[in-house]
Amino acid sequence: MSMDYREYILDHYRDPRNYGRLENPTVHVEDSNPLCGDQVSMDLLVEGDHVTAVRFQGRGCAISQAATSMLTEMVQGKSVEEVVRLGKDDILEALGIPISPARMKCAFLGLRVLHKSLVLAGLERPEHDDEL
Amino acid sequence: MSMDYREYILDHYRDPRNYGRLENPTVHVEDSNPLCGDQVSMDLLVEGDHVTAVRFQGRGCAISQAATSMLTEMVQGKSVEEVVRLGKDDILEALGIPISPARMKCAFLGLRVLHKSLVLAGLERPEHDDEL
Amino acid sequence: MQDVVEVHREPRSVEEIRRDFPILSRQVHGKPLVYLDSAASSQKPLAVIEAMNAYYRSSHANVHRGVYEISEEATEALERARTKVARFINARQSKQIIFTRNTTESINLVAYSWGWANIKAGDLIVLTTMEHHSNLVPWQLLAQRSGARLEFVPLTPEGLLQLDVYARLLEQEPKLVAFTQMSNVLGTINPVKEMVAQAHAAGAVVLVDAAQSAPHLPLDVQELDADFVCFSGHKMLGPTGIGVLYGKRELLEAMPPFLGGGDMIRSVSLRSSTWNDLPWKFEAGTPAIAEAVGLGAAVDYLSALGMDWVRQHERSITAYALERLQTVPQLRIYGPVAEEQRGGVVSFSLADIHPHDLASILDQEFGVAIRAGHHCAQPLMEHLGLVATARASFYVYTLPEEIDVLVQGLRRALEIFQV
Amino acid sequence: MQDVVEVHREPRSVEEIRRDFPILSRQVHGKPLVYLDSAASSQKPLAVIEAMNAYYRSSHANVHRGVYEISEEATEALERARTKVARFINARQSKQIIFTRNTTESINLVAYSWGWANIKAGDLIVLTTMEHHSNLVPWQLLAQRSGARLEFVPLTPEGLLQLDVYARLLEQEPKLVAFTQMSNVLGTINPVKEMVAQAHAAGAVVLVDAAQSAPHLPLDVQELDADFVCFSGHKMLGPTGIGVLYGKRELLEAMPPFLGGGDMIRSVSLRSSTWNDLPWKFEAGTPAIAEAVGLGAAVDYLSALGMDWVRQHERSITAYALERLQTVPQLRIYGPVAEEQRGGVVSFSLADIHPHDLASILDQEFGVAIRAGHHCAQPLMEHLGLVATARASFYVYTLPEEIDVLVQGLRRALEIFQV
Ligand SMILES: Cc1ncc(COP(=O)(O)O)c(C=O)c1O
Ligand SMILES: Cc1ncc(COP(=O)(O)O)c(C=O)c1O
Repeated sequence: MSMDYREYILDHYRDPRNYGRLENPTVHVEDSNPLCGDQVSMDLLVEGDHVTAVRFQGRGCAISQAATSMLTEMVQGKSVEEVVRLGKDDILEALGIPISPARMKCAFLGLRVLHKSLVLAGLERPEHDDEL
Repeated sequence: MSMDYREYILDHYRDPRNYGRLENPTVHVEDSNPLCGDQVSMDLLVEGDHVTAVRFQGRGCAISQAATSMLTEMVQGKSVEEVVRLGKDDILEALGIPISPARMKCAFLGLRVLHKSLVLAGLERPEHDDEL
Repeated sequence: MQDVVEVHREPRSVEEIRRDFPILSRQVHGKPLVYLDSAASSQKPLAVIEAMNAYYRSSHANVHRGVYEISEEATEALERARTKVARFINARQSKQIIFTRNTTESINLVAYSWGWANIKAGDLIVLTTMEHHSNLVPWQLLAQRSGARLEFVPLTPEGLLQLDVYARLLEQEPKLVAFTQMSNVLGTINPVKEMVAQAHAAGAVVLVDAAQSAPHLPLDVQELDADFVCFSGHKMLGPTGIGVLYGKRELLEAMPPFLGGGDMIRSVSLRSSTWNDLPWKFEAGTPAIAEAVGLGAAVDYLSALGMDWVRQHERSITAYALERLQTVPQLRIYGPVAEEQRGGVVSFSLADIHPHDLASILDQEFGVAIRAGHHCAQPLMEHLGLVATARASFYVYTLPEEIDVLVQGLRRALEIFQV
Repeated sequence: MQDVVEVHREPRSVEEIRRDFPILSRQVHGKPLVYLDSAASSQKPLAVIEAMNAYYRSSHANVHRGVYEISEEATEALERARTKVARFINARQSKQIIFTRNTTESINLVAYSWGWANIKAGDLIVLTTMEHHSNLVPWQLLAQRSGARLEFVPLTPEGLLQLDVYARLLEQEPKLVAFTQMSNVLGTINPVKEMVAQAHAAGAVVLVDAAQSAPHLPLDVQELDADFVCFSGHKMLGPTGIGVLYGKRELLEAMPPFLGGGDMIRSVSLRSSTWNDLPWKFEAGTPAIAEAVGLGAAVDYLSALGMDWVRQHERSITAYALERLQTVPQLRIYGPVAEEQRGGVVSFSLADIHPHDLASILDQEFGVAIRAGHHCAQPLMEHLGLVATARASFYVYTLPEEIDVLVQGLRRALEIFQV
């Protein structure tokens, strides 16, 4: 298995979508991967039952930053119901390349931050046992 | 190598010499073997430059108790100079049977107490590095 | 509790099992080794030795932070071992399994981390007089530093806990109750499940020392409902250098870290840090990776035998030993008479022969390895009015013929000591 | 320092040495493994693997308290390993060698035992900004609990300690100074001997983190005169699960125990206990016996090579690596330029490629194992203005050809990232 860094991944890495902060986010969450130090923070604006705006900032590898950038595209403008359902498979599908076990934590860092945000906003139950 | 329990060892074990306490000892020291719990306490009476009386009490195996009993016979009435020089070889010679490595600590328990006593009585320098 | 597939296997004969243990074919003093000291440390089957061997030969690297193949393999191996141990004791989640060096460190971890955060001056800690030093000294140190009180459940003459006194001590609402599931001296198996329930009703947190039980009895931590359970790899066919602390999730989450350093942090700045998730919060520095792999192989081996079989085998060996030992004149056995109340451990004394002398004779003339001494349980020895006992203990590889050699040796010792 | 007999042996070729390490002949992703992560954990020679193997197959038993043959053999093996380690670092006595799990536990032992007894509110502890988390977090925990202050010796742009600041901090009369002998990120070798002397003149106790130096440099604790020296077996050809704390005798004697339990006591009653002699006072519970045997074999192996040879070999490999890496465009190397100021560790970054991505590419396309990340030194990363670096590190088995493969891989990464 070889992780090949496709052009679109490098593109998201070098030119991340929805990068930055929101003025009045519903929720702001930061997290890091304790094993490598990669960081992601995310702002969500929830209006009614939709996520109307999302921004992220981060430092880290191409995988973690591109995956988060892609994730924000999936979140933007979607219903809370849809966003809550976003999971690992969606990330892996978006990345579209094989991810080695050690890099899974990178791929899912943004997702972890997203779900922490949803929990904090009271839109999702904390799922203690889910290892993101 | 087999440690054979000769008759004289059993004799010292069952009928220890110089057993008991002194009324006014110059020094009283107790010690135990942390690894097996064997105990020996010793009273010495030093008059002038001679050890004029010695008594011991103890609980433990035939080797530790017989060796201590034999040791008190070597001490009794000897000059301090002679007593200070008593060492491991004297014990092993007195026991007269091969002692396995694990039992060395048993054989030398009484000797350890003797030298602690001499140090306490100011008759000997503490020899930190000697492992009795 | 074990894999269903494994439990239903054809039971193997003890002779066959013995072939898995290379050391059992060695000689000492010209006689075949008769190893009757498994309660101190068990021997290791080839499967355990080879698992570690293979790990070092093909997959060793530091874990968790490596992005390359062999580091991923090593991490996988470590975490798979954790999952195996979790399943072996039926823990809900593998993150409840913290790897330590041994039972002793597991207990100290709780005493330092949970203890410092929760035990205050005047608080009561309840122990028993049959505890191993490892489940006693850590609480003494904590009591001395915090000003907490220690009280002890005493024993009946037979060596059972006085459960009425236990109930009365619980009325004083202790913060912590800590006791062993099986005595390493008397063999007594304590009624842990009932004792835990009573302690919980009284509001106490419960730590169970499973050093002697995890290797020998089916162990289901959810059924026992204990808050902390501690045991050692080396007593259950596994390697030295690894032990286990199982804890309830909420307690472990709430506890401050014990050792600080690499791997247990989330982020570090010069003056403060935040902590990693369970179980790594409690595993500072490079873990005992190969040892975890070995322990994983050991629980696989035990699961394949089936812990019910293990218990059954030891019951019958113990029954045989009790019967045969009673034929030796002037031999006194300590501990419960009822077989179902004791594990595969028999302590005894013989005439006025000191246990050390007995052990030397058995070793040198018969190749028999027994333990002699206070067995790290001096307060229990005090209770028995002894300085030391002789102790024979059994495991999956013990044969009735080995008991016969022991008995022969004891008779010879009587001769030598002219009793 | 080493056995005279061994040092004068004919030096062996690196190719020959490599044959002693089974893992070095394995493939990853279809390519020969190029292992450049020895600073995280070294590989193990057959001599070490086989020593543990043989121990389990023929001499395993619990130590210290056994009166029978195999327990005597096991005790002997453990204590002989202690003597070997003592000789390896030129400790005056083997009782100054305390076996722990790893460097991290060694440092925590000092922080808990010596620290709790000696550090009071307002006391100053001096560290450096290049410390590994394991030599930082234990002191943060101690400072938080005791109210002590932490101050840090900063680095020059090149990655050397600012020794003028160190001297000024010493004027504040710290109680403790703790620093690494070699940075695991920058490779910087600190002038330990001078720093210890200055700290002693200021009345401080000194702990040296030798996790990176003990495996790679001739180490003479009497010459350095440090009060405590800590290192890990797994980084110096030895097994996981064992580390060392060396301490000066008077300090160790005066320190209260750390972990309580079996083996570390002299006598125990229900409410109080007295402690065993050194080193056992600090070794509670069943020790990592097989691991000590393995570590003994590891120091034998290193002594046979000669630590001067080891240092020399790594110097030349490092010089070669620095030279070759400089040919890669957009590659930036961190740490001292002068070769004699650095060990066999090179941290670098390449263009805007994150070290994790670099490590993945090197692993998957070239079989090269390097480390990527913060290397458990986040404050140092902060100082460098980075989240992570890539790091290649070398040992006795590293060949120049392996550096060539690394460089080839780095060029390929530039292509993939279209830099
Ligand atoms: C300088 C330094 N100190 C301490 C440590 C911690 O070593 P261990 O994980 O073996 O406890 C390391 C190893 O990563 C190190 O490089
Ligand atoms: C009941 C009991 N608790 C604790 C221990 C300590 O185990 P370890 O020495 O592996 O820490 C033992 C083993 O001797 C034991 O039998």
